[in-house]
Amino acid sequence: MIQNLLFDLFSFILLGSAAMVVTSRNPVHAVLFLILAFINAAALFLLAGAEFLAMVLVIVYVGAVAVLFLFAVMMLDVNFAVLREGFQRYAPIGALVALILFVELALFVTGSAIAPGAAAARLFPTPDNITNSQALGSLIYTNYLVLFQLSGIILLVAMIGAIVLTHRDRKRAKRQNLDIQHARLPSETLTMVSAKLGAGAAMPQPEKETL
Amino acid sequence: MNQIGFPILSLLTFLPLAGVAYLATLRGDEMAVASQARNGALITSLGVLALGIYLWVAFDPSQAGFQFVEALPWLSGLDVQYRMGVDGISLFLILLTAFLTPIAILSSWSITKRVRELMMAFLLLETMTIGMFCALDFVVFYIFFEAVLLPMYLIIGIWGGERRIYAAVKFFIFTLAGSLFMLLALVWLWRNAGTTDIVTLLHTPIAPQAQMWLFAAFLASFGVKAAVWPLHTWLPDAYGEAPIPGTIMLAAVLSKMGAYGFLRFAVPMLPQAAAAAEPLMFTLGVVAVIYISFVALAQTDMKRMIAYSSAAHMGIIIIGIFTFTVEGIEGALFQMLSHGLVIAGLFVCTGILLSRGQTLTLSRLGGLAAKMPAYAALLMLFSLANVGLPGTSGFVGEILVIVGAMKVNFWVALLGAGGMVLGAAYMLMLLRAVLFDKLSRPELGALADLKPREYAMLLPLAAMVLWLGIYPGSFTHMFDASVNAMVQAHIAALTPHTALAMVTK
Amino acid sequence: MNPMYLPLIPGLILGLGGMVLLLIGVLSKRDQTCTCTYGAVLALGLAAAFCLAAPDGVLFAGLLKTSLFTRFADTLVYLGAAAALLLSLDYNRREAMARFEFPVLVLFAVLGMIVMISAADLMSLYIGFELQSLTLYILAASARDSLRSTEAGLKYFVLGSLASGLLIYGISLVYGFAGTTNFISLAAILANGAGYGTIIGIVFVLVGLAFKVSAAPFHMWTPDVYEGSPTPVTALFGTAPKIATMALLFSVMLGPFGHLLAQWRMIIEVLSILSMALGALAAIGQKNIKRLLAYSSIGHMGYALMGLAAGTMAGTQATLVYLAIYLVMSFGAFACVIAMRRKGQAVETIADLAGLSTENPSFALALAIFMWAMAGIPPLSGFFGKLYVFSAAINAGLTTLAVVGVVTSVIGAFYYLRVIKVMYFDAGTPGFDKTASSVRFVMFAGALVTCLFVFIPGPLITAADAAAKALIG
Amino acid sequence: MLIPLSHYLFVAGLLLVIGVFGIFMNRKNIIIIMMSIELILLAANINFIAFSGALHDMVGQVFTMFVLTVAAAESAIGLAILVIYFRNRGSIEVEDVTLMKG
Amino acid sequence: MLTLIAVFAPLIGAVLAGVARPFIGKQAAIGASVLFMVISAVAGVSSFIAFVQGCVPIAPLHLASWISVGSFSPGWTLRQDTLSLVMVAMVSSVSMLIHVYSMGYMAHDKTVPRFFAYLSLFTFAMLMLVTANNLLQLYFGWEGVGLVSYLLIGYWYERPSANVAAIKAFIVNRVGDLSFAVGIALTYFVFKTISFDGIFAAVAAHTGDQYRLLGTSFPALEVICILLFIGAMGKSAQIFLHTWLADAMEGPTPVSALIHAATMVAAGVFLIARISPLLNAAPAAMDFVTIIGASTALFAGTIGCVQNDIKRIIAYSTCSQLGYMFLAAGLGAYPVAMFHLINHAFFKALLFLAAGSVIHAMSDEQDIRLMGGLARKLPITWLVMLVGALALAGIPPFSGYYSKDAILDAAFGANTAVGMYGWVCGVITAGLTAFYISRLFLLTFHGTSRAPKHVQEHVHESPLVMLVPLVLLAFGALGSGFVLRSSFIGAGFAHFWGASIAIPANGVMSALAHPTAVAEFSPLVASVSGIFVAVIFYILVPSLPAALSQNLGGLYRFVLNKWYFDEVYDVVLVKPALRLAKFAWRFGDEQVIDGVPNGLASLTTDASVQTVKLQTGSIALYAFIMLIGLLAFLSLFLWVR
Repeated sequence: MIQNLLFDLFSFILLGSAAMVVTSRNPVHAVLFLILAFINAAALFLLAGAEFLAMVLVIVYVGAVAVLFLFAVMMLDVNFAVLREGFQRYAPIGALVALILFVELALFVTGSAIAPGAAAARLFPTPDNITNSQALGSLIYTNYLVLFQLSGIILLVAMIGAIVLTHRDRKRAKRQNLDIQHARLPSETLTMVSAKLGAGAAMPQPEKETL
Repeated sequence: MNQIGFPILSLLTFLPLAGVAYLATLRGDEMAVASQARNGALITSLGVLALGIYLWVAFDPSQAGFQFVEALPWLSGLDVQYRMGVDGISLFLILLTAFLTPIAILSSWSITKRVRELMMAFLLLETMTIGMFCALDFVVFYIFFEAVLLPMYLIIGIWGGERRIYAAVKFFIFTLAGSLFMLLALVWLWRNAGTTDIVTLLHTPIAPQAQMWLFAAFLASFGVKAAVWPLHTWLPDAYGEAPIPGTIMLAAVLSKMGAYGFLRFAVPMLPQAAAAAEPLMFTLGVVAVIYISFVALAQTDMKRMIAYSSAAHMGIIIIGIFTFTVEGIEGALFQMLSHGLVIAGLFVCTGILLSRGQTLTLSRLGGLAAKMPAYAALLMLFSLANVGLPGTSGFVGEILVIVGAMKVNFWVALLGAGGMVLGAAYMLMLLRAVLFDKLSRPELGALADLKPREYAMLLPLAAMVLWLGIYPGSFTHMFDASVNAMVQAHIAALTPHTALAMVTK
Repeated sequence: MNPMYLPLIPGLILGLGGMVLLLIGVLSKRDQTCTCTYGAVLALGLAAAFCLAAPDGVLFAGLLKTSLFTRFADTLVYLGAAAALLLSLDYNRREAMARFEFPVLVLFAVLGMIVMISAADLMSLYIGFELQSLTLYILAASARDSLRSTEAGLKYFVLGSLASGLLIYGISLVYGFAGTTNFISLAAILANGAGYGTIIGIVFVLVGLAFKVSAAPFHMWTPDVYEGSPTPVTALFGTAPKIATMALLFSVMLGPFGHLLAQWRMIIEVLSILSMALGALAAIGQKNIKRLLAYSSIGHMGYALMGLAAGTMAGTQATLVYLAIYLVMSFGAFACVIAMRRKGQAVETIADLAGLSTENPSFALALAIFMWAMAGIPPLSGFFGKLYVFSAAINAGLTTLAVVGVVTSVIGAFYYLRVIKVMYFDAGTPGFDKTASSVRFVMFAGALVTCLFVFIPGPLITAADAAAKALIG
Repeated sequence: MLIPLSHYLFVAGLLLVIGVFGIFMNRKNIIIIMMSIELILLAANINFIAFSGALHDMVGQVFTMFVLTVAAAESAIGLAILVIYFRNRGSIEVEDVTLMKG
Repeated sequence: MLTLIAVFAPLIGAVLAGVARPFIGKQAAIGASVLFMVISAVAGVSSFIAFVQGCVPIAPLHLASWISVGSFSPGWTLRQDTLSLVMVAMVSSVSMLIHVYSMGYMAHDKTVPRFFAYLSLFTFAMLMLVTANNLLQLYFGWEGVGLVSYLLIGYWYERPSANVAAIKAFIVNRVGDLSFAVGIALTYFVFKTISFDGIFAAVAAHTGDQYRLLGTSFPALEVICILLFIGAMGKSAQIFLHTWLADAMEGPTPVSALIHAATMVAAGVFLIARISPLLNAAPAAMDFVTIIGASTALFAGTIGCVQNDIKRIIAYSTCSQLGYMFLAAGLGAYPVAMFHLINHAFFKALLFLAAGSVIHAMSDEQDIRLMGGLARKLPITWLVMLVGALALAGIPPFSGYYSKDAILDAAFGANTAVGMYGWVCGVITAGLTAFYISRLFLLTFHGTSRAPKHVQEHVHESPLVMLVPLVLLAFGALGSGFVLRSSFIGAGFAHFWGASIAIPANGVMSALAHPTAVAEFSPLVASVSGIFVAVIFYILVPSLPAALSQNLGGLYRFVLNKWYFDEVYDVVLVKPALRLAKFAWRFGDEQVIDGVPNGLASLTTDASVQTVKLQTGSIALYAFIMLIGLLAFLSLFLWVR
């Protein structure tokens, strides 16, 4: 009973803060609402019995992702007033799309029943005698090891990516790059132009395409 | 391999490719490469012609079926093979191609722009064309059929006239659009018969309902290629804008591909649909003859007038094919050969004017007969053959088609023959405008008569035109058996025969 | 070693190879781009060799499954990635964006792709999908000082993550209502029909994957990203991920969802028709050749989807043949685009090609061959792709699709012809720089394969046939 | 589990709809679009957890675990791209991301 | 064998004169042409004589097969029966004379070998025509003479009028040929053969055949005969298809002689005689032939009366005389028609060549109003012209008398309405004929000269090479009627013609033997009165014609303008055809038919522009479209499926 009440409460806050995320005028507020939404979602996780993931959600999302967002919002000195312009323009069609999507999901997803053979098809039924973390761990490190490794690579890629993209060379420091020098060809760099006396050199212009 | 022990058809088909490879290796300064390329191409095509003549000699006219058959596995897993073979119907079309390619190459002598590429394109074209006539597998046929577009597109576009780009694109798109529908039909037939072997396909029955669709697809593709009215409008543009050798190949050989397609596929594979489409095809044929002749009458450019004339003659061929009579079909076949030679002759003549730096606008020509008597005589001969004068090749085909058409419908025969009058009208106008009257411009008086190279192009054509006209038997007896068998099969497929019995006792 | 693990080796080579190269790059004092690139090509080659040698297998309790089908698709992906690396070598250097991370990232992307291809579980599907997506986002933006490149990266990223969000939502529904993520179990459960929840899930999954193959109307990113990304990356985008996703689509749609063919076929048909139509129409007015190729690739995916719509073994074979041929043509074309360089500056408009045929006939011929092949003109290889998909469609009774395919082919030919027209019929002097040998290699090898395919089509077709049999059984 | 599955699904569905709506609402603000996408991912996660509970099956939770990992990596890359884009352009207005069109 | 030589010698001559001219020189080329023509004439006449003596049909000489497709297998074969050999002898000999004459007449021309090549080729074509053993070979010759007439009429190709006339001749002929070709096809359809022997043998079997056309049935043979006859109308310049003949005067005069006398125009009559067995089974077609023939005779006669060009008068006279021949042939009196044909060949060739001689003398002046008083300066021409004129006018004992009289006797004796129509027309025409030829003769040779002075000074008699043929022909015109009468239409006619002509069973030939008095004398009376009127008009009261033309202005102009046929054709056929051509090209092809692909192309381009419009580069828009797409698919799945 109390669980139902809690569920209603958490989900209400979750949805409300989600709505605020997409509608608030200030992105900083939006990020903060996002954090609130995550926390409530974690609570919903808890209610469903996924304690470990609830914690992970808080740690990863609130601790990392949301902060990252916040960081970006703060760092990129954005003119928010401009960003809000035309706010309403697509609202009607957005509302229409959202409404139809909602109706369809509400009607068909919520009303759907789990396939009859689903129970038999379960791969790893939740063990009753161990903790959630232990159960999760025993799967991730055994059966799903390969995927675990791969998600490690994903994180590595993210790291490489972040560095590759954002790491700035110190541009002032001139370094010799032999490869670039070797690759230069006279034809690329040198154009012979016979300049008229006093007219200066004019570069040949490419012709326009005509069909 | 086949009955003569070596794959002559593949050799015929791919010998020009060897020529292409040779031309690709030429190096040196532009002039030297150009003349080497010309000679190389000419020699290659003459080699093909020699092989073709050997094929003719070795061909057994008493057999109705395919000869020199070759088969190699190709698209594995499915019954699509590399199959080649000729029968009487395709034999002369191959020979026509082999005969006309050297002439087309010779006629290109006056072109000095990118000669090597031009020669390569021609040899490629020869490979595609001969391959198409040899193909005994539908997929192989289709590939050659459509591959012709590639060299032709370049030939029109690079070496063509003023509006070459429009013409080239129109030609390409029209033909491609048509042939892609044939591709669908091909796939359907493939599913239906489980193979693309033409011989098998010819004997695989098809539900009449499906035949209609297939026929429509074939019509779209072969109709465009054969420039059946109203799918003909690419033709004057393409013929008009292409360089002379390209026009020769287009008009003399490529347009036959469509007619050949009708003869090889549409009629024998889809007897019911072909019979049902008979009125339609007759209408199209007659309209082509009458309407396009009228359009030709209004032309002001020599090349375009001949181009329209060519399209009008394709109408006769279509009528002949769809009479389903031995006379009509042999007439159509004969007309195909004759038309190829005659139209080539006419275009060579046109090219001679061009190579003398002359315009082709009719109103700016005239009076050439005085200075160029030999030219005048040959142009006259081809024009008259084009009009179907007895004793020339044009007549034999035409009268056979009329005779065949008469077996089916009086009006088709009469109106189809109506091209005789209209054709005479525009050809004579052409002759008058080019050869007769006073010199319209003084500089025309300075033109020289034919040179040896031009004789080398025109005399063989003229000789063939006369040979075909006076002793057509040496050609007809080669395809007699095949056509007879085809007509027999057609009648058998349609029993009870529904042709209009016009004579009653 | 247990032969069971043989199929793992290619993955190991890629993953470990990537890390080794990363180390080399990081630790070395000198610029190691070249080393790393060739190292990556070598790794790809090794992976391909081991992949082809490995037997079929089900790995990790059904997370991954290899078969002839996956090996076929893997090989294509390896080829594509290797070609992209070869192209990048010169391009990146000239664009001053040569970095050793590039080949490393490509290797990881390929790893993601082969995981996708071999996925036998929704979870491995997702991980593979994300691995390659994330890597590609980075690659798209890798010319980080170029506004166009970063804009492309941003677009690709935002839309891509939306797509993957939809995908994972769909997966969650499928998982929940069917109770399992394993393909075999799913197939067994869905054999008895599916509830609305599952079906909605499938639609979401389809949308997510359709985005990756850039099928209309989920194609919107394609032209912009193609245009903005560095050309070798574009070449990679055009091929490897699409091939991998297409293979994934086949193994998902015909595997676990195979029994629902009658229900999802219509969506695939619509996707296919829209893609073909859009690919043909939108390309006509394009001036930038990369954009043109983008639209063309949308169209090609439409044709490839025809085989999926057919849902038969022949359809699978057809699509595989199509993809293989498409890979070669596409790389050839992109090699030509990379070769379009004037005074050290990449040029990308079609008009820049004017007069190419006189100045550099072999280059022009190669590009013409690719354009013609893409238009599906025999005897070039592109025709066979079309032949096979049309045949599959007609055999499955999807005549409408085939007719649309024909019509769009004609329209498509129009713009391919325009490129040739500019090269051959228009006057001009492109004055392109000398092309690097690696680019020339890709260009001419591609042209040769495209031209000569007609003579030896057997191996590819047989292989595709076997692969299709392996998938459908 | 006491709470009916359909409740969870309803909430997740609504979250998805809000995410979708958010994209329409914030056509110029790319950061909020990214957050909307995060909401969509969250919806999927809630689904997984709910199903995991309802089915009494661990796979859903494992899946969520990976989704969370991926989402984190994704945000990192996304924000990195955003940063370099901002560097090049000095703005992050979505509507203005129109260097390439047509 | 002789026939073979007769037929092919001209071909050799033509080839030598035409093609080998650069190698053998001008004189040799001309010589070769004439020489081979002489050979041909000798062979032709001697083969005829040899045949007459034996009077046994000789088997056709098969040379080679031609077309052989299905049962359609006409060969190259020379038929040798009376009809053919008569024609061979006539054609070759007349042509030979014309060749000789031309050596003089054309002496000053620049490209004479070409002219001789054409002449010889013309003769060859005509000989092929008359010796044909099947319809198709006949058609070969038929079109051959059409072609060469085109070449010869347009010989002076620098004259625009010559070009127009040549083209007109060919095209009008082609109209007839079209019908002929279709007739051949129909013949083959009905008879399964087109060889004459085969057709004639099967006539009886097919007499009852019906052919459906225009919704009703017609007897098949009638249809065939009418189709073939329309061909003959074209070639023989019968009414409606006659317009080319007068214009054909643009050619050199020997050409006119050749076309009008021996070859080409005679081909139609020959064809009708040749297919007599077929025609006899088609009574309606025969009536048609008679009516057309009689009408043409009268019609052309009226025009002949008012023309002023010396050659045109003779040309219309040809038209008119051919009408006589068809009149006879249509009644079944084929031998009479042939008899007139042969006579006509001589006197018409004579008239033309004499006219040529006059023109030659008058420095190429052709208008008779500008002549006069030439009798003294050109005595020989005067004499031969007189012979020709009398022959044409039908004054005994000149040849024309016998045949024309026989025709009118036959018409009267046929005792049918059609026959009577023919007779009436024929008698009137006889009067007209006598009038116009007398008019020509009188205006040319008598009275005072009306020519410009410088022309008068140059008037001289033609050289010998021209006069000899004239004299020879004059003998022919004088004697042929008398000499040939008995064998052609006399008692032995059946024996003479043998199987080559089938006489219908209507007794028309027997009517000849016993003509009634009315029939016997009315033509002669008409002719004499025609001469008489002419003498009054142009010698006694020269002001009368002018007054008459003033008073009957409308009628005069109508006749002077050749009944306005050319004008009507121009308005009804030629101009609309050219307009239609232009319309078909500019509108039909360029607008309508090309409109479809061009329209499709621009439609595609528009569609392309529209498609690309969505591609604004906006991320949000792209996302919207994805989401809308998702929604659409969801809805498709959920609601449609």
